[in-house]
Amino acid sequence: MRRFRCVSAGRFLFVTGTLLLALFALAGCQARKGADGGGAVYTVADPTGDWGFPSPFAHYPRGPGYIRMHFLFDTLVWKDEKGFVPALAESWQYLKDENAYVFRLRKDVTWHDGRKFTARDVVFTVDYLQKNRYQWTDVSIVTRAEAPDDYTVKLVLARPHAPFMNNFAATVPIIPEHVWQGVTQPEQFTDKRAAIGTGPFKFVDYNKEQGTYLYEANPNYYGGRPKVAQLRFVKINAEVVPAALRQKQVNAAQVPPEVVGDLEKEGFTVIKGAHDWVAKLMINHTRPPLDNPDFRRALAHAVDRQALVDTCLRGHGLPGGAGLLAPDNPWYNPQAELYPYDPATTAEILTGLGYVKKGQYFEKDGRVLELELLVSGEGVGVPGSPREREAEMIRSQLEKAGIKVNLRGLEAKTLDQRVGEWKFDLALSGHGGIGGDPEILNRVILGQSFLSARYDRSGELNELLKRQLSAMDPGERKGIVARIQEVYAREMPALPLYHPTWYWTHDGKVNLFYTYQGVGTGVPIPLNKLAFVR
Amino acid sequence: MLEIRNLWVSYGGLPVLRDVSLTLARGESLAVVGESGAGKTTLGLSILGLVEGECRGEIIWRGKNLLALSEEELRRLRGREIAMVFQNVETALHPLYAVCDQVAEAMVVHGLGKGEAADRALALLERVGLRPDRARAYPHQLSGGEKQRALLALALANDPEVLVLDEPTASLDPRTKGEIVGLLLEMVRDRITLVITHDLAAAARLAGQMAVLYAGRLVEAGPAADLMRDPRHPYTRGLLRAYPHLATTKDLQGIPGRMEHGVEGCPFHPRCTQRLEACAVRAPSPVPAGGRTLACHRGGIVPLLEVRGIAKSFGAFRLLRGVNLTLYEGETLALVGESGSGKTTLARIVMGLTAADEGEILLEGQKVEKRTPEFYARVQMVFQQPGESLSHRLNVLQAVKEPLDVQQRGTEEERLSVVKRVLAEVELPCDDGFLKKYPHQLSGGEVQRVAIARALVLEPKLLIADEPTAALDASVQAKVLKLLLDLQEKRGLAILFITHDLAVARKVSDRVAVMLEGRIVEEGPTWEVMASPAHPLTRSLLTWAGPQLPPAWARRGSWPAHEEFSGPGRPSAGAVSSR
Amino acid sequence: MLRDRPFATYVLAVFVILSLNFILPRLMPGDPLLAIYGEEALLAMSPELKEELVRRFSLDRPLSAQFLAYLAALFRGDLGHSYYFNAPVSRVLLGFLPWTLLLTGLALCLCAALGVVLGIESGARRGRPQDAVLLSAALFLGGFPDFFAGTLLLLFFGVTLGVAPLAGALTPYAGKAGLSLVLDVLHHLTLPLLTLVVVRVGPFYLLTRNTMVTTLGEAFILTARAKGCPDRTVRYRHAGRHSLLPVVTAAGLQYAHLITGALFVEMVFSYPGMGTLLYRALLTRDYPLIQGILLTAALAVLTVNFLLELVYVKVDPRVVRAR
Amino acid sequence: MHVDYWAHLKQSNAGRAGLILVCLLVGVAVLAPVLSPWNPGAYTGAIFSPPGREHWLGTNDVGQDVWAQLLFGARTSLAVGCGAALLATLLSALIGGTAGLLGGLYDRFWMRAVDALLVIPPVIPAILVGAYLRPSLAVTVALLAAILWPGEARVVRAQILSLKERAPVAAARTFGAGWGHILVRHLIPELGPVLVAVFVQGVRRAVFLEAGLSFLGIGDPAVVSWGRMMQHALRFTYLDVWKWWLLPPGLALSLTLGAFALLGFALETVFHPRLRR
Repeated sequence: MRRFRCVSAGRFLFVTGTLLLALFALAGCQARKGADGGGAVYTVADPTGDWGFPSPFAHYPRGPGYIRMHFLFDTLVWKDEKGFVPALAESWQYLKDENAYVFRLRKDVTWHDGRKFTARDVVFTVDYLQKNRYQWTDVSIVTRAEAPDDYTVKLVLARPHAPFMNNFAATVPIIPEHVWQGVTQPEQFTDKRAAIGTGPFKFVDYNKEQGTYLYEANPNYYGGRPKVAQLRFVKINAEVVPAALRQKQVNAAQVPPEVVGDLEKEGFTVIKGAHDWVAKLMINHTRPPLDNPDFRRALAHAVDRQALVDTCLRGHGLPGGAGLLAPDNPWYNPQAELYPYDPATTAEILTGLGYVKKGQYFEKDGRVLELELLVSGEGVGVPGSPREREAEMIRSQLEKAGIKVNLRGLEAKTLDQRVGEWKFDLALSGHGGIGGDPEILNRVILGQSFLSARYDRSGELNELLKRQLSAMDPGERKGIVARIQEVYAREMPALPLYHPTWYWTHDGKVNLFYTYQGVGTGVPIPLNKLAFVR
Repeated sequence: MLEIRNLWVSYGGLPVLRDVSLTLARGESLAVVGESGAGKTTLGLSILGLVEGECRGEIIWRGKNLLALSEEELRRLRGREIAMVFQNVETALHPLYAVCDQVAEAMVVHGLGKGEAADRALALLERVGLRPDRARAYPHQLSGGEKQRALLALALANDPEVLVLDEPTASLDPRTKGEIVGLLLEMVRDRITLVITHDLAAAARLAGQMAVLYAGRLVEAGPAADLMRDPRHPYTRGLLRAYPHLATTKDLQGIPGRMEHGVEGCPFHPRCTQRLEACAVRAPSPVPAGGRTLACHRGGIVPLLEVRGIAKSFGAFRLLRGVNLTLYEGETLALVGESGSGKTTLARIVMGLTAADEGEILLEGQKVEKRTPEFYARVQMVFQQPGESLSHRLNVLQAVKEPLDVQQRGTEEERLSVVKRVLAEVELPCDDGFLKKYPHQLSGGEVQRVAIARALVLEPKLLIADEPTAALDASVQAKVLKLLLDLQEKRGLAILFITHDLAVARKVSDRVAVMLEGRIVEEGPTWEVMASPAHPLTRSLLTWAGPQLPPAWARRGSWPAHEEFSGPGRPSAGAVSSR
Repeated sequence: MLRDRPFATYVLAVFVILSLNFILPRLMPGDPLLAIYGEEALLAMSPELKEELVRRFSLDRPLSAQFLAYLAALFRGDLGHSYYFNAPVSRVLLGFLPWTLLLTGLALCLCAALGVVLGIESGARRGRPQDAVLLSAALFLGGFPDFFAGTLLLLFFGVTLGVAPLAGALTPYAGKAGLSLVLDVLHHLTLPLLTLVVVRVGPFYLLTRNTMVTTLGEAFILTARAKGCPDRTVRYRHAGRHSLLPVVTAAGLQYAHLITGALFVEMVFSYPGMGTLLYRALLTRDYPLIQGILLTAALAVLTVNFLLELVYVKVDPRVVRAR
Repeated sequence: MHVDYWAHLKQSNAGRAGLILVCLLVGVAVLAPVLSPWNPGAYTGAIFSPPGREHWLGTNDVGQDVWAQLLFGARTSLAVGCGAALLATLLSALIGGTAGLLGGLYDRFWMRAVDALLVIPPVIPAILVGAYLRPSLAVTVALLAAILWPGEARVVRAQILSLKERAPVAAARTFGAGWGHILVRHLIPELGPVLVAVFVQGVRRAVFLEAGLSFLGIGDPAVVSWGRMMQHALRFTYLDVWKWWLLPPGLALSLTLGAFALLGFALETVFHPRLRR
């Protein structure tokens, strides 16, 4: 830049300015054209965008990741809004004596690369998963897989396992032997062949940076020809999703509750989700005074869960089921509701425990009853997860009941760590999965994750939880699960606050539905592949 | 032909230039001199239309009034027909471009192709003494002289007809200054040049005409040589007196007071020693006077004393044979000559102590018949022998107060305060103890200073000093002489200094007159007479005075020739240490 | 601006940054295992899986060993393996880096160019209404936080007018190529770029304006006018270029601020740059990725500083070698 | 060149405007309880109600009065902004100043540290502090100051370096004045303008960062601040609630920063006479 041509600097800037504007307008109208490419293309919006390469081992260990994969790979059995439906297996049967399941496979199924699908692929899948640590669900329940002939397969279980159908048969994707033979590091295996499955859609493209996926219809899918030629997933922030819907840039998306009314008026179809997520007030039951169940019951009475729903969720949610399961859950047991909002009972219990109310707060041997409530600013990233608003409201409710509460805002992962290491009094957290198989109860009561209550002091509860897994008869299992909820409610190791209602909206091209007990192990997203082939 | 008519320039209401009119013909060069702040640079800038202030009047160039032109028309003119070289050399060049690029740009701006402009720039820079490798350098890599050459080249890029040079020689060392002036002389031939400077020597060499600017007004203009030799306006004389150059003889003298703008009447009047009430009322407009223009109500420096055709003879011996002499106001004229050449007699004649046979004495233009008290109030004399001129019976107070008593001036207290003031002026104590002392209790220097005090008490315009310091030893003489010059500077006192000692005459006088046998044989500015004496007597007087130079100088022989110095203007290390 | 013995000090600075990069993420509470796998209750976190993950992330080895391994790997140019993305960090970065460089690079150039020109025009017309308007606008707009300005622009142009794209760096799978792809990318780039420029042009403008005012008082400006240069040449070629000097020095510091600003803007426009990547990496405590991002950001800032220093020597001949 | 800053400030219209704005803001912050009928934290039950007679600026997602929050938010934002900027300016003057003065290894060490710190995005230290320390106003101010001072230290050091060479300092050294004397008598007063400019810039960045912190959910949720208000409002941009919930704090914020910038600008002309010509 020997000599700075600033004489023309002014002109240069003027020119670039106009060029930018012209391009702005030109590209503007172009984008308009691209969006509504006729019925052929179906676009789904997602705020996070990138959920990993859609192969069984490479997708990130989250619900949406599994959804991206499930369009390409099929499972033995699948579920629709009411219950189990045949998929790769036409029919199946449980041999009580051998504690094994026999599946008769369809004969007209081909892989996306044209190869025939046989029982050998199923056996290969089971063996492969044993060796390569499948992260999405526990596969150790199946000890042996046999294929007496090309189209029947027998899976022998280690022990009677009630959730097998839901958590294994309807979840584990069957992978082609001729592709995965010899693949040592499955999660690194991300070239196009890794996406060859038997599902209704074929893999076309996945862009990590843009967070976009492109599938095309699999014409000879045994379950029927998909109604849309192309299926696209694009990344759009939750705040602008309503606008994207209105501008026809996307066909379906999860929308914030507040805008549901307007969208319905504008002719969009709104579907209300099952309450699969539960916001919980984690209680450190290893530390006095919280280790005393009575104290925890007093706390439960002091929190007005209905008010939380009415104000913080503006009515879009259900008050927390005391037994962890949401009131509209098929396994829900109404008797577990032991805690109507009643600060007077709280005062009664506390005085019973030796606390004396001086001024605004209760005191015991000179010290004010004071607890610290941890909350994370941006919540758990799921719409409706408990944030500052909920924390402020719970604090004011507990203070009204005479318990002094200090609020402390922490970054999400920091909060999880402190809960995991029992370095807290109360904390706001929450998790999904309660809409799926009741096996979730085991994980969130006895499990070691920071989301779990990690409460094993009630012998009766531990016993019930173990029995429910092996209760193969649905009626018997339902009774056990009901009892579990009552005992849990009585012990109250962690207080379920509310279940946020999630809404999905679509333009009606494909009538989406919420799958029975969630997709696969319990993913509460209404993108079931069956909807696209009906 | 560039003509400036009644130019008024003011910044925010405060006038900087007042009613300046000048004309320059092609090939003529005019030097504008004056103290800084007089508006010299503003004059230069107004020609180029670069003045931020408001301008009134006209600047006619090629029939067009520059002040009326639009910015665009002026822009096309600048650099092509009228160019300017700026004052602060250090920052006048753009720090980020090579010199040759800046010179080339001056041409490109006026339509020359880039390639051709670059070549011509290099050629032009070579002509002003910057070799191509120096020409491609950046301003911070050049010396002061080289920058000045570059700026000159910049101005001459489009061969302008009018060239304005603002302090072209300021802040340059003598050797570079000499080279630059030589270069300028060659460059300004057949152009109209305006040289703005306070360096009178450079002005004299560069310009034919000279104009003196004071507080925005033109006070004197005319041929440069005349002005230098014989300044007519008190301010011009003040400038010349204050300007040291190798040939200066007289001690440097400043001008009392400070320059102020917006003064009523003649701008110089607060500092002018020959001002009248009229000077404070109306500003004099420049009027042609004897080949130059002059702006002074009194027509320039007033001839104070004129001696015409004075002759005196004692019996057969003709002591004075027709002496003609003029002494101007605020000037020292030294009357030298051997003793017995009639110097003292002439003085006595002027004072009226001795009657002249023929000739007449004029004071401020009027013929002097009888010595009236007004005459004595304006002319006083100090005699050679201090002791004799004071009567032994009068103490200091009475002696100094006597002239006031004679002229009955003011009340007793006023006289006392005047005496004290005058004594203070001659640096004598004015406490009662001293006032009561008698001459014999004082030293020779003190007595002479009392005599001077007495002479000044009437605030005379002219002081005739007849060998006032001859009887004093050197140190006292130095103080008295300095005293006289200070009074001259402060009060504008004219002194007729009679002496036979050329060295003293040299240090005290503006002009010198040599007397031989009753006649003035040579007269002129002291530096000219001393430098190149015309009359044999003057030359012999000088040689007699010669050997008294300090011995060290004498042994040195002739000064080393100029060329021996190596390096630009700095004597080689060897030469200096050996002395 | 690292001036003395430039190269040695840069190496030292990079080493300091490397160690900080390594230590800081690990100081953050919460470990990758919990962050990545803990959140989803549906996962059966069997003990064997946990142990294998610990081995794969080499979390079991002592910190010092990990640090040395990190440096050795870095020496070989291997930035380590991202836990969450399950891919080499360098490959992940290569995907996101170009978008951020495009955004911040263009923003820096536009801010500088716009700031300088406006500064020159405003400086030349000091005191007059146009200067006052520009000045108060710059001071007022400078007060907007990045995410606030971004959201407003998105709401106005994207949602209400629907002229601008709502998210992303390009229209996915629109089958565009060549020029139309470029146009599409620019169309998506307009709003984030506009946000960054509107908020970040202030400092450049003020700096140029002030230098311009002092420069116009210099002697060489009078020489330029005496040369007969037209007003615009005087303003740009003479005064402008001289006022450029402080802007070049300030640009280095401004670029570091620009990158942090870009973090928020990328989130508002879900622009696939390093900002969104860093936020995700922090959420999942993906140490290698965080280190990679910090290192790249650091190198970007240092390179920009280094380039600016070269530009400065070009612009100002008085500076011969490293001052 | 000692100039009566106060008189001059009042003179230049930029200074006057800045002064009026700042006084207005401080007044609003102080008189908050008087000006707003509602308590900022109170749940008024009316959720997302547009501005009306009852609530001048409407209510937010849980029915808290936006106008009250704006007023009380002014307190936090001003306190955090000015506090952090002041601390940062002191720190930068101390470190930048001494580094500039002493030079040598000490100087090089600090400058490399500054370069390294400058490059780290403030997000990481923010999370660290949030995790380990109990967040309170003081902690936030200290954290913000720690993030701000590196940039400012470099500016101060550059200024000290140029001042060190100036004639009056050299002259002072010829009288045998030690660095202490020079620092107090010559350098610090001369640094006045730079410190003011750096302070104003500091306030601006501090308030920005405070808004960013609440984005990450760090800090005491009970404290109302403009940054936190904006964070909550940003989640509901799909409704038209943003018009009366997101805009006011944003505009208030830029008005505050504009005011400080005006003050900075006016003061700058005080210290560079040529700017004033």
